[in-house]
Amino acid sequence: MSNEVKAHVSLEVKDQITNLLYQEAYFLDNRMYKEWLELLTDDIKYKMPLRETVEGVNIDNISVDSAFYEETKASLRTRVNRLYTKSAWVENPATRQRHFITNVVVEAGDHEDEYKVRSYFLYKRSRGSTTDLEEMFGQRNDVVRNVDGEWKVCSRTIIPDQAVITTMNMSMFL
Amino acid sequence: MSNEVKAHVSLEVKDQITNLLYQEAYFLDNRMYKEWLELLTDDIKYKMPLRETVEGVNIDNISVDSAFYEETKASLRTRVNRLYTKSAWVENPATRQRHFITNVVVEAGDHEDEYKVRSYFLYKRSRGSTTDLEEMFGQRNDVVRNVDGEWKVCSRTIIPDQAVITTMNMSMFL
Amino acid sequence: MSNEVKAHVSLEVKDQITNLLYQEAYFLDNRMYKEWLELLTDDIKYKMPLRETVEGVNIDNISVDSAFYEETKASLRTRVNRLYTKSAWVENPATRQRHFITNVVVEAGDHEDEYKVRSYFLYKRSRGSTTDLEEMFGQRNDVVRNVDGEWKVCSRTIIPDQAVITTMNMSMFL
Amino acid sequence: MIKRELDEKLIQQLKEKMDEGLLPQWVITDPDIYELEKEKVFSKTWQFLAHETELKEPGNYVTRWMVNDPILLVKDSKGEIKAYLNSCTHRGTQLCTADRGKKKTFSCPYHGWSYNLDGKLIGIVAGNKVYGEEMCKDKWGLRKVPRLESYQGMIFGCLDPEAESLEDYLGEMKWYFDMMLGRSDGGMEVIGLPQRWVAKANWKSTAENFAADPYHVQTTHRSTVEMGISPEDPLYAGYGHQVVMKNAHGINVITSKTGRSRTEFQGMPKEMWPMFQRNLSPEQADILERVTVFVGGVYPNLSFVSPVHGTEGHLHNYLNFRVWRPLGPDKVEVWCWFMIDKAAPEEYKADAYRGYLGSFGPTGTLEQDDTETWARIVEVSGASMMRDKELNYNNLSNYLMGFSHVKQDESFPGPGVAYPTTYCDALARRMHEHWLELLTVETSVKEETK
Amino acid sequence: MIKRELDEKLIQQLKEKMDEGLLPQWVITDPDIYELEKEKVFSKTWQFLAHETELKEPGNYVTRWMVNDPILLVKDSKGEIKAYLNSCTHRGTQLCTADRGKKKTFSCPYHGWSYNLDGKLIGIVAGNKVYGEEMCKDKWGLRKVPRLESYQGMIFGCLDPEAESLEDYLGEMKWYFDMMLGRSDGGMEVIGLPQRWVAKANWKSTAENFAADPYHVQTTHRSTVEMGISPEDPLYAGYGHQVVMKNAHGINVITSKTGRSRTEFQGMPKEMWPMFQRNLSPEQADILERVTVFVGGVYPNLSFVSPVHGTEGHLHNYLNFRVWRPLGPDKVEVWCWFMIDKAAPEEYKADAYRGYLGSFGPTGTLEQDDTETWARIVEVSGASMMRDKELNYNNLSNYLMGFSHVKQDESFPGPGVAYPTTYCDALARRMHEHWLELLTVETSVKEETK
Amino acid sequence: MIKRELDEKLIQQLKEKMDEGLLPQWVITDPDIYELEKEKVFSKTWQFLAHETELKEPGNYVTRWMVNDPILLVKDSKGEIKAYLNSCTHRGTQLCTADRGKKKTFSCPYHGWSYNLDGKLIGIVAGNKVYGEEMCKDKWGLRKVPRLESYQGMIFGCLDPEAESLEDYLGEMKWYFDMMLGRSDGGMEVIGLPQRWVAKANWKSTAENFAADPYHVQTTHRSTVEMGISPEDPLYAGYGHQVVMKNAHGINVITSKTGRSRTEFQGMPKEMWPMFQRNLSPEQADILERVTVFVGGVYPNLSFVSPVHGTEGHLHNYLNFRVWRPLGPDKVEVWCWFMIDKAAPEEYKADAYRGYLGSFGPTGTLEQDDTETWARIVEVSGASMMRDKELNYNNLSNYLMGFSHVKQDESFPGPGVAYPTTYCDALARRMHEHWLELLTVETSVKEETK
Ligand code: FES
Ligand code: FES
Ligand code: FES
Ligand SMILES: [Fe+3]
Ligand SMILES: [Fe+3]
Ligand SMILES: [Fe+3]
Repeated sequence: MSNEVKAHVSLEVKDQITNLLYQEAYFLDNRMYKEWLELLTDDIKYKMPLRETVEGVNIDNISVDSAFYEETKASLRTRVNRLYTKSAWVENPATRQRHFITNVVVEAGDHEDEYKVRSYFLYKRSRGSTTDLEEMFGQRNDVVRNVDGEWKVCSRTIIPDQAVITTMNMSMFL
Repeated sequence: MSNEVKAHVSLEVKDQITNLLYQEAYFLDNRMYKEWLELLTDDIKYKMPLRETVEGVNIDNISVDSAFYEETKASLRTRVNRLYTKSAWVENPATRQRHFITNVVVEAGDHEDEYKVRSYFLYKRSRGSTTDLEEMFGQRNDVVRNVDGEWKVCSRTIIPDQAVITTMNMSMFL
Repeated sequence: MSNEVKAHVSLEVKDQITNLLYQEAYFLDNRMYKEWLELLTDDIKYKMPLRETVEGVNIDNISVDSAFYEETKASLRTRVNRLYTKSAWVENPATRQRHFITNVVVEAGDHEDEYKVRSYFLYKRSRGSTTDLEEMFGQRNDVVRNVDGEWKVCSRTIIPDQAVITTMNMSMFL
Repeated sequence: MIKRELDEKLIQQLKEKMDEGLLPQWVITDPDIYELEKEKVFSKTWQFLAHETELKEPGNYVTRWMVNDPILLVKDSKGEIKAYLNSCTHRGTQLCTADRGKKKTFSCPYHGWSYNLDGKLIGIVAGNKVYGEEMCKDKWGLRKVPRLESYQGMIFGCLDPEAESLEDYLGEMKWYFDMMLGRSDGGMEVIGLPQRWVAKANWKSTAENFAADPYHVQTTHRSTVEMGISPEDPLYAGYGHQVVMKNAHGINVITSKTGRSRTEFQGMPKEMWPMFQRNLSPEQADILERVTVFVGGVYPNLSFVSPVHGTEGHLHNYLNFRVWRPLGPDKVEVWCWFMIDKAAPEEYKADAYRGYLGSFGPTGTLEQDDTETWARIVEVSGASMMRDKELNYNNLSNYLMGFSHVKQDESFPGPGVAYPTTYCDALARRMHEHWLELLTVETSVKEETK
Repeated sequence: MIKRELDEKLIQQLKEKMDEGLLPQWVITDPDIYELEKEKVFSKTWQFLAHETELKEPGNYVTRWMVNDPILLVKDSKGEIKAYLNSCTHRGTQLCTADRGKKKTFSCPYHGWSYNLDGKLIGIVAGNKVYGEEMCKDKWGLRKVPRLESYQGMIFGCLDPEAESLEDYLGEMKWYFDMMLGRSDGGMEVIGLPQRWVAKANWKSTAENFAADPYHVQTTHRSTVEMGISPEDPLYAGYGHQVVMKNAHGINVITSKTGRSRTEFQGMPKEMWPMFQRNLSPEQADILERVTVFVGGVYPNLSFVSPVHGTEGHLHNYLNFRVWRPLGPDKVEVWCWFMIDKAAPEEYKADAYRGYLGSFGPTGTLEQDDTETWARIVEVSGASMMRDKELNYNNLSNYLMGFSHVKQDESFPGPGVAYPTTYCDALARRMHEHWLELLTVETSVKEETK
Repeated sequence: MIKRELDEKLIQQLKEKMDEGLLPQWVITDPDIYELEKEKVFSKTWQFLAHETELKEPGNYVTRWMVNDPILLVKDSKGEIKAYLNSCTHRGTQLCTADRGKKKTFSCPYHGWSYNLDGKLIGIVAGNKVYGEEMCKDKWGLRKVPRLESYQGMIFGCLDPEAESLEDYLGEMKWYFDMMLGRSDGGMEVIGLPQRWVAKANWKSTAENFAADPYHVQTTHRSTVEMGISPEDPLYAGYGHQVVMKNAHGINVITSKTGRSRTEFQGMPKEMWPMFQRNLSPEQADILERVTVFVGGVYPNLSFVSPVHGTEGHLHNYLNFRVWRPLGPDKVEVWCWFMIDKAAPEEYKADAYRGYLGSFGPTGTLEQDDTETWARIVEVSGASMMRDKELNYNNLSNYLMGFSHVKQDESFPGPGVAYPTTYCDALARRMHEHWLELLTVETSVKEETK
């Protein structure tokens, strides 16, 4: 996103978009995956590239040829539906998840009903009676769109801050 | 809280209520417990149920019959006063605490001067010269009320994300 | 900062100042150190005292005679320029950093174009292929100033929550 | 494969010092000692698992731990309680990870083997097609905890098939259990789930702190004095009797300077008093009428406290049981149960629960200060001056309170050796002596793995 | 300096139980066993490092790990691949911490010594001025991994200079590698970086789960059945052959009830089929035409799966290799590579990659449920009832599937001992027997450090 | 109870290699070696605790650590400094957890025992009522650190009552301490608290890096060259002398190509120079006038540096002392003190402090790059190819710099063996030889615990 903070996004819009991100987190943290899915447009591009360790100054360390997620609405729906079966063991018993969303910056997008949204995420998870708390963190670059008065995410790129993931799996959405 | 984000809370009110939560955190993190107490109404209901691990899909895992906190203003005052004695060893020398409050969502409440507020908390603590950092996290469901122009918390339910707490004690308020 | 939350800061100003803090974090987390430097006034006072463990109630535990940072714009520029050399090994290969900024409270300052800003920071870092995640957290007391329509930080005091730092070094800016 | 054992020289040294009322400090968090403890203390003694009221109906289950052994406790179709290793017999996968629930069949998420409430292996996916006759289903049921017995609704398990019976193990403590747990018609009931948290502590220190150390109350909990809740008299928690029993169990019957609590029957509702008298022997009823606090423990890692809280008119009593589950030499997972007389009025129960939350458990203001002292012991226990096995540094803990001058009070009506004060290290000494006895019993296992 | 070894008694016990198709559970995460494994399994066997397509041009490098040994793998100026310990010979500093890249010289951030692609020490700052003749540069080049060989583009390293050649080590597995990796002109290529994450698991369990346990599919992955993606028939993953090979390698050739997959050649584009037939022997081509899934492993810690995903018309096949890098008795760093035929259409590759992400790797819905079962094994493995070495508690894992009644299918065309079903523990038994053989080989090292 | 010791074979091997200027790499982070080091190095040698200016008035105290021993350092009523184990003698509870403060009495939060500044047990709650005559108060005062001595205001403690005196232990280093610490009237003073942070490192590496390795400066700190702060000449940190002393202490006196620093007396204010000359011997004054940087260490874990920073006109000098407190084989808690001449102008002190923050300590740009190399050593030190005790992999660190051709410079005026360059491994070799000597001294303790 550009460096100077553009002022021309109204506080109301910003508030509504921020609410969208919080509502998303709430649905995910309360196992309302189907409701979450409704907050994504049908043409959602949901990506999560790998992050690598690279030598040099002023280099990019977001992998362009490897990913954890490269999803469409259809593939996300399959993942979500699975979580409602009786045998998705990774979430049954359900883990306790929390998506802390901070540093939200909103900017005008390429189309007049779209906005670019940058946010930071800190994800925490607790499982069963274990005492080791899992976490993941990084940045999300979204595009949100106003669809008949409802805000929805139409593009999301999740950038993790680790080269080696330390959660025992990545069953979570981010 | 209901799923669609209601628009009819003014940004001013939202700003003031968010400030209330931040001010609370600031008082707690700077050992101003008596000032903190002033931000709670006299009829405050302050609860923290246990969280359990439960089998099944679409189940609730917030315990209905066990708790960590079930406090009134009176019992909170007793706890606060204790922290001003010379022999509340758990906080003397004082630990260094931090309450990160995020994902704040405000909604109209059941009475016209009340609002429902959902927030996430990430609590961190450092003690003496130890190098292991303690943490706890979860969700808070509050009701805040405007009392003669001052915002106060009149109901708080703290939902922890762990079945087994990993802080060496729970001397903190959340 | 004073205890009652002053209302007389406009939401616009607050939004702009919050954006400044987020933009700062974004620059630091994306290794745009020179851009970051531009967000500080030339007379910036950048300090980070030690935090100690002290006995007693109602005592202060922020060290007055020892520090981690006591910087001017000039000394910060030297640190920044160093990070653009080929042999600043601590950041080459670059670590992956994240500054979570929360609990932002803005208040009128001592001069009419200045505001007092309190924020909490949670700093996370991941290095190479290591699986242990480093962190630091605490509070920042800033003064921001409007310089020809641009918001800049003219004073920052960083208060860490640990007496013993657990990051393998403090190469990060906070 | 690495051999761990106490050599003769160290055993002698420990014995000698204990005979003088002293305990070498290196044993508290020594990692080799900890390995020995898991094998020789916790695999041989009875450990508390649950109270019968936690399993109301057939199919109800709770999952518990005996140190590192995951236990599945179920009420079977006949209403009998069974305890199994919570691990699938096929490849060892943890069978059930929920805290509690109700079901008829437990089935494993790995290959689908399923077991009924009797632990019988009742389902093997495609079993008949893939297994031959060497697969004898009956041999692959859930592994039973070798011993499971209960007393006054308190369910205990033991990993040693040869262990003495629970009643023999509890011995004299039964009399006090009868008094605390049997005073009301219908007995006691557990409310909710036990609270669980991980304290920085060694299990020996927490067990001693709770069961054998009323002396700490006057300082650790001095904030209650500062707040005018407890009397100024530093001896206030010392009035009454400390009773030392077989197997290092013990109880402190704390009354007050007058020999009586400021309130009869721990402030339980007056209408319940006749019931207490009916259910108890005259001696037990008399103690119950006069006592302020019962606090004690069943060796090795069950402790309990039955206090009175509140202000006149709003006094509450309850029974708090806790298990100190060791997670390492310097870590304890505390399991904290709230128990109350089934026969008590519902509103009284609710008030007592709130009173409990204010005092004990992780949010209890009394317990909070205990956690600080527990931590301060383990956090310095790595010191060479404390770990030194040659005792060059006088690294001995002091258990001299009441060592020579406090004599048994023969007049005390309850079983066990009673001393006329609770400011007394007699019980703590007994616990540590018993610990050494257990550690130095040669077990066949030990022999053979050498 | 502490001596770790399996005593005769334990070895005998393990042998006896394995002969009955049983494995004592205490070995899974025993910390002393883990130390032995690092020395006797992972320092003696061939481990997968990379695929040739990860190093396209001279100067390309990747950094990898052989358990705790950091490896720097480079393509030198002559186009040859070299493997070095990624550690400066001066004082041991890790030389390169990047995941991959391209350079001509590796120089150390500590004192600036630099090495070329041949591992030669080519630069010592002020060397001539500060070092005398005893400093013989040639003796201080990067330390080579003792053995480095490749087969079908798969690069393996071994820390034992005396080890048999990679081809001998792979033995019969070569025939299956030819089939999976050699079917297409130009072979296979790796896309991107391997995904890496840390699972809660023991490496023996993950290797067994992947290479030798199609039986788990019907339950662990039952959600695919619930969703109508997999058939209801619980035997669906059992049709086909399990092949056990020398050195405990193995493969499962899963077809279907009909003996044929619902699609030929794993749903690869029709236009590629003739190429497959040209590159493969008739037997290999026949298997490839009929197979649904290949899944297996190269001992000790390389596993692979080649499945078919998607719906008619949009079927995709790919090859997933993974290394289980042990980080401890209960931790595995999984390295997960996506491989596809170089000759496949680009769009097909992209679709297959997305199909892979949906099924395997940390975000794969199949693998997610595997991670839960892996964790449930290690999380209870500390139980005394499981750790007990006297087996008083029947703490034995069950490997009886197909133990006596499943006989070799001589008609299977591929090398190795083939059994006519994949619901069979033959391979798992072989893996654990081989593990014990390796652990009990007396090495000179062991001798001398005693 | 587990026996740890270096067997003869390993000792021989280590000796032989060190005689050739080589150090087997397996010793760096070997966990058994670490246990030995705690016992044989850190329980036998003198360790730095504090500077006298940190305890100005009676009642002032600071809490410190000697590896795992918590130390309470107080100035008593007579103004004498005393060092106690910071642990209550009753049950071992840590007595004081504050970093510094002022008080007359230390009382324990567990049972309230209290001690005065002389460590005397002066208060036992209800003592007369609860303890008998076997409780002899005088025997239960705070445990003194066996040895406590100071030189030039530097306070050291030692856990070995039999140790040689601090002055004997420092030996030749006293002459250099006199030069650095005794140059000004009123000596040096510590500003504020020491900075503390946990580095990923082994204490042997950090001690060597700081005290014995100016050679690393040209590469680790090359960014200063890139920025034009340091000269291009890679030898720039090599001019001057490296001095090796008894007990493996040492110092590097770095000047410049010309043999003189670009500024006299390290850029201290001109008005102070006559004072330096008055307080120092002509030889010391001459060195101080010509030196750019002093950097060295007192074995085992105290290092120091006295550099010059800034640009002409704004040059600053200060003295930085640091203790490398081991927290494990791969963890060091660094304690970093800033010291400056009491007699220096206040403004100069403030500027020097800012200069220090820019260079050393966790936020120092020089130290930051050091922390990266320290970490890169321990992070790969688990490699079998480095841990291998048979040295099959040439896993030897190189200490050949100046091994044969650099001869002592007899003309150097200071005590100790001086070499005419600081790019020299003589001191590092001495440190590691001394380490082995200490490790292989048979102690009675060792004997008896066998
Ligand atoms: S492990 Fe439970 S069914 Fe296989
Ligand atoms: S350690 Fe690499 S050059 Fe010295
Ligand atoms: S432990 Fe200090 S008074 Fe008891
Ligand atoms: Fe207590
Ligand atoms: Fe699977
Ligand atoms: Fe350096």
